[in-house]
Amino acid sequence: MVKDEKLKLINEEGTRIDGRRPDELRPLKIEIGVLDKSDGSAYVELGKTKVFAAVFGPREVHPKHLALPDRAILNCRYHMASFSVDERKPLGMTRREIELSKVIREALESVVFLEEFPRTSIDVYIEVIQADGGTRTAGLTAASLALAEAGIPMADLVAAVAVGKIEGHLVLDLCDLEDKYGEADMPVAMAPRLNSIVLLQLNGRLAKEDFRRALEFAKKGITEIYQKQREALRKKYSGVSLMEV
Amino acid sequence: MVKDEKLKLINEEGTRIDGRRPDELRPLKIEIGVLDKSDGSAYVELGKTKVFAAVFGPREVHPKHLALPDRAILNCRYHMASFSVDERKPLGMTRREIELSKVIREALESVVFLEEFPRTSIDVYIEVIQADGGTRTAGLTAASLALAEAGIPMADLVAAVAVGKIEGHLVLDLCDLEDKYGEADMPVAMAPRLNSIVLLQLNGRLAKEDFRRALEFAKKGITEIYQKQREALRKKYSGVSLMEV
Amino acid sequence: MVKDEKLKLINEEGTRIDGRRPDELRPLKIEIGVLDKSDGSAYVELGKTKVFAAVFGPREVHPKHLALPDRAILNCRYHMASFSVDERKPLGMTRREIELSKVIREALESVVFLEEFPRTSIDVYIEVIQADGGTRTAGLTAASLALAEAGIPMADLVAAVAVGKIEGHLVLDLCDLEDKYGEADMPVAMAPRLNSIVLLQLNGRLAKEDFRRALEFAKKGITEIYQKQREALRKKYSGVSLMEV
Amino acid sequence: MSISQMKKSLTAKIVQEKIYNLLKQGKRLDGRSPTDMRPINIVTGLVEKADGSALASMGGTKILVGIKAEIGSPYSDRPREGSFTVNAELLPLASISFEPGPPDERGVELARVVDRSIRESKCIDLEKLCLVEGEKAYILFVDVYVLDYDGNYYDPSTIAVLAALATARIPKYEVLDGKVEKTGEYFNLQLQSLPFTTTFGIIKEKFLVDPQLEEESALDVSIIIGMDEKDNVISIQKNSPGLIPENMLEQMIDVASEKCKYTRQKFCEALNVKI
Amino acid sequence: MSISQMKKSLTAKIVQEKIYNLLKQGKRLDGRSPTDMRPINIVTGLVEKADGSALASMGGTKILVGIKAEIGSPYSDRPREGSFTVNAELLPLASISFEPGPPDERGVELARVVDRSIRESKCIDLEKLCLVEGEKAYILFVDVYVLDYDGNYYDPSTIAVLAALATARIPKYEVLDGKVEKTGEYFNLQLQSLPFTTTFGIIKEKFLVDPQLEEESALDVSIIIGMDEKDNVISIQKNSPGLIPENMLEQMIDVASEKCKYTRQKFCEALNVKI
Amino acid sequence: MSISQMKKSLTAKIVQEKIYNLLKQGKRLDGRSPTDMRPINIVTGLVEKADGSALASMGGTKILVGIKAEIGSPYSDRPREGSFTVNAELLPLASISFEPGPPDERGVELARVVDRSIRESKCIDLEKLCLVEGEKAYILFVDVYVLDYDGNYYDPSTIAVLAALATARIPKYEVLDGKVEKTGEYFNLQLQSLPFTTTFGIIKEKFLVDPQLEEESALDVSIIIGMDEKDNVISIQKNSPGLIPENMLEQMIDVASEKCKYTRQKFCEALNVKI
Repeated sequence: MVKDEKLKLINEEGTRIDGRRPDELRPLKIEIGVLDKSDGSAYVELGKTKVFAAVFGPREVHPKHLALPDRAILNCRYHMASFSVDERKPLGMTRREIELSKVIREALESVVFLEEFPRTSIDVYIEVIQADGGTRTAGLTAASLALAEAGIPMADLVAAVAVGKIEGHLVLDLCDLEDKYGEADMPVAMAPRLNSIVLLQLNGRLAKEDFRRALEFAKKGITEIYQKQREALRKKYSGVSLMEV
Repeated sequence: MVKDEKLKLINEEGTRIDGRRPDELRPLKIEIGVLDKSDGSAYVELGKTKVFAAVFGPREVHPKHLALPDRAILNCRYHMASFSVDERKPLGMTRREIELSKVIREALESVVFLEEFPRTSIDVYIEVIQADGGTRTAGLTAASLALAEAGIPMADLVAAVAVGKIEGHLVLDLCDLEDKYGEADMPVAMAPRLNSIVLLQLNGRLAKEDFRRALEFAKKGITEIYQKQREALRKKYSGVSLMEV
Repeated sequence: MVKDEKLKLINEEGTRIDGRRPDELRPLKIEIGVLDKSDGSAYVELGKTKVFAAVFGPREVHPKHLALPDRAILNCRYHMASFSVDERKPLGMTRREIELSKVIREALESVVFLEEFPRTSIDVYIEVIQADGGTRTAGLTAASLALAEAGIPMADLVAAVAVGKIEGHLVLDLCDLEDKYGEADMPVAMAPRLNSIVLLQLNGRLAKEDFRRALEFAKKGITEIYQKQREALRKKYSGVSLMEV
Repeated sequence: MSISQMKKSLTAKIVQEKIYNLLKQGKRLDGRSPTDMRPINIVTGLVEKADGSALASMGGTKILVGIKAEIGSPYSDRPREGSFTVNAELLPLASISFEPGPPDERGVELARVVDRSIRESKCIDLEKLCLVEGEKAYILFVDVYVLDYDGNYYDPSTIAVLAALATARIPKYEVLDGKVEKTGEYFNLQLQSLPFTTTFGIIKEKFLVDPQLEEESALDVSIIIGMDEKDNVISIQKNSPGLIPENMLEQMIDVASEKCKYTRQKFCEALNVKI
Repeated sequence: MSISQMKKSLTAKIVQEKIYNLLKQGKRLDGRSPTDMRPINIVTGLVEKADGSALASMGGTKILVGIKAEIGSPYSDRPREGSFTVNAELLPLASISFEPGPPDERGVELARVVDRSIRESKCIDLEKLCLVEGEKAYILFVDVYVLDYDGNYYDPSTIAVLAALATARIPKYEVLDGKVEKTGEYFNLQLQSLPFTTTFGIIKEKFLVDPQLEEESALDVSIIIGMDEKDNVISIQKNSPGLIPENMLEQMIDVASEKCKYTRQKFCEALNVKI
Repeated sequence: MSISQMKKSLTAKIVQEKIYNLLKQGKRLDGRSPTDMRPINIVTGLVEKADGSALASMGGTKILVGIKAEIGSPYSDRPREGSFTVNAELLPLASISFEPGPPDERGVELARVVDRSIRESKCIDLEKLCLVEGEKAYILFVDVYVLDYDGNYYDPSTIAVLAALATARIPKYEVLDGKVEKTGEYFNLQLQSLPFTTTFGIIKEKFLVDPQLEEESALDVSIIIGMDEKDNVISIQKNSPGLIPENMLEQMIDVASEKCKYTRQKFCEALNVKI
């Protein structure tokens, strides 16, 4: 995308187009148990990025010969609604969706105790209904909560956010415009309690020296999100739900 | 389709473009046992609408895990030859063909004693070689005869026809032009001996008051078709065949 | 393709565009065991036509219900790299590739002792990396060597070449230009020791009287290729390899 | 190839017996009367990137619809009209019985039944969607996603589609020197009709409307009837195997007329529209 | 990926022995001599919506072919020619061994072998199918459906295609002010050649032509040979696994020449055409 | 739908233990040190029909890349630029674990990771690939085939792509009277950057680079880091399940910087290019 020359993503005081500071998350809304027919589900809104996740399982594998004798299979589909993006996405899975389904699945496999459910499958579905940057990380944040609600044992929750660079400044939680016209976009997912990375990708140019600081930004965001995840779980289990359709 | 303003589908005396009265069927030709390699087959011509149907089964299900322990599976494919329509139909199944395969299958499931053949499948194939309106109903009429020839027990034969509205008049057995430029098209299939509807769809606008009369029209057509089906079966089993290719 | 009028494929002395005589093969290069991870592999270069073949098996069939109780299944995929032809070939199998996979497989099935490996599959993969005429025959020549290297017992090696007619002259081993602008192209594969044809196709017009002579030409080429195949196998098993990547 | 999926197990038969006994007393599992619908909820505009969007629920069944307008060519036999396309996906997160992958026959049927109601009622004025006769016109992509499936996705899908259409703000385009460009303004679709559907389930000689999931699996047969505000029947779809006694139809048409009116009223209240 | 389907069972071996013993006496299961073909029947014009159509049978094998002409662009390397495309489907109603779905390798092979005969014999004058050089030309879609399969679908497919082509009435188009429109007139294709094929089956050192289904499953190997009216070989396809002794080929070419002449004669009689 | 394939068997655990014990002594199965790469070999130009081609190997892993240029339309939001597309296929002849058919998630991931390095490093000057602003531009099709797979296809794929790009001779086109035609001349792409990747494998608290196949199956987790000649990180992809201790990352970035430099040097030597 050719950036309009007048477009300033961040001003001299470090204020971003939507008024945020460089290390500030967009407003985050988390709901658990929003879809009745799945075993666990969650809805995450991060600014205008809106994502549902639902989990089925552990359940029998069909056909049976695909089952693994010593552990569960984890399946994952990350999918975007056709109208979630500026230009209508055609039906069917794009190559991007196929790749993201893989890295998200691998992030979840890093924390789920799969060996507790041999010969079964655990199916994770992520539906992006609006994409304004950070959909894979919001999807992962939601999926991890859906797994928790489904009672699937995990070593830790996964919390995720993107960090990036725009006009020379490191920033946390890029929106779509910042992603498109910025210099770098680095989605990070962690199992915070384990101090471990479960998803890491980078798109763009980041000077070697910036890498450490970018990771610090990400950790700050992840800590906040993790906090809110735990709060939402607590609230859920104390019986209060917010979402009304 | 924008109708040419001069096109009159029906005149003041109630005569239609092909000279029929409102409640008159097109010439109907029925042949049973036209395809040797299937277990049962039939050919139906209704005006220029020309349809083959063939049945295989009951036979073993492959792969086996798809079989049902207490009944047969009924499969159905309604398919149009690429040259059967005005504009060449591309290869592969259209969404229309997928939908019609479903409603035709469900109509047949309504009368076939599936529970008599557990763990097997009965496969019904309908090939439309020329489409001039009423292909799903002609296909169903043919499929029901093919099932009969294959010796599959049924509660009744299925006889089917479309009824509709053109320029304010209810008419029986719409041809393609009447379907395209008319106000409503309602395909109806019945198990006449059971006084029951097995397929019913409607496309178009039909005043609530017209519905009963439309159904009466359909029943009249269905009774005639049912008669001819039984005649054809009788003729078949008295050893006379008409079709020569 | 409309042939440029000035293009002469063969001159009065019987010399072809690349300087060959009518019954002369292009330079042939054969390497065995070029791909480490398969059970057998070969690389064949015939002029600018360059082909890899690799074999896996005999191995277990998945899913198991596809296995045959009395013999091995032979699978074959003939595939061209997108950049192997003048106009980039789109991804996915073309109808031509599907047909050639079938006739190549059938040629190999004619000589492999499949009944020695019941309930297994033998998988043959041919990758054309550059196509300058005669890719199916070069592929077959390579596949037969890959099978030999994999230790699959065969009644004979298969050697193959195309013969054709250009500007009224019979010629051996057509290059792409000769194939495109010539009158006939006849790929032939033989099990030479058995004096038998295992693949035969014809595209073009060949007067009935020419057929015998065309077959003689093919046999001459096949004899040469068969010789080189055996040499390559001997060299392979005496431990000398030429290819260096 | 369409494959039969009817598998009425013993459990289903017991459930059916139970529901039938309730029906004979005019009752249902969840306390509704046979012709009561579940509560309808509609939220519009939650997908700002869509040109129109709505999330509609009928009881526990939730449907998300989004609309995107694009500029394309009119059909050659309708040079003065724009067009629309309905797609439907039964998302795997909505039900254990939905699989990921391209729409199966149920998804195709849903899309085509919804399409039929919209098309035959002429609720969208397609002539207003033409930009340059025979050359440029708006194409509306109406995408329906079943998000949570507790029976009967037909009726709420039509509601969600109409809500998204009714509240859509379509970007205006103009043609300047042969180039199509956005003007920065928007227009509303101004629907010309509000066609709703009513889904019926039949058990023996009794019927009910808007079956929830448990009821759905116990039905002998089901049928969807769509009607517009002038009491025209504008779509019918028998969507399951089974026999419908011919003499039940007229009565169901009468109930459909009443239920579609009810739905229309709820719809107009929710969207604050006059009929 | 092409997957081997050869499964010669014990039963097949017994049938083979029986057929072989008959062949040695110059006989066959259905009373034919080894080089007799089954009766050929041709009906044309039964699909009025097609621009050409034919139903041809050879014994119990029935093939339906339809032709549709459309206007498109010529290939850039053949600006002065129209084009044609052959597709073939082995319909599942024709045989227990055909599956619904996109053409498998057998359907693809059938289409390509038929295409090859038509193309290499130059029976269609492609230059007559050009409307505006480099811009507009007729494209003929030739669709072949196997309706009933009792062995050897190759030879009757070519017959049906030629019958549909020979009797086709193609709508004439003209270009007026850059727009392509039908004139209301029609033209015939005036075939320039009549190429037919003969299918051979080999058992041990014997061969037969036009195998019916029971014979087909008992063959060691089979091959199709196409020839035009000038005794040119215009297509060959060995279409099964197995060894063909090299010294049998020439004799088969001679028989093919004779059989294709016979087929051509039957064809011309049926269509009332002079050769 | 992406399906988990991680199946660490008992054997794998024994191999892991063995590799881990070696790593603790700074050793590996094939004698390399943990940060040694396998030998790199590059052959260019072996596919003369491609506009650029290269066969690169890293130890036993062999990658074939070909480039074809076509003329198409620029993207509407980048009217002054040409474009490129990377596809990758894990050919079934390369490994018993690759299946024929359209690219699975591994093939898609490989293509996208290679694409990312090329795109983000801006090594191709896309503005030079524009012919007529907003109308005609070169499109480069970069097709990657894994021919022989002995672990780590990422690093040699990037090498092969850069070698094919660096040695490509693209046919020049010109626009004459609205028609696009070849001039008969050629031009080079003149790469603006040489971004390479380094693949890391982690076992417990140890890591190694460029895992071969046996190592690969024993890793806890792996990650690919791409860097350009200015020490910018230009792509990262964690491409397997597993935990990466956050404090290992910085060290890996340092090693990646060094290894990418090493690869760049080998590349320039092989192609006789100055950095």
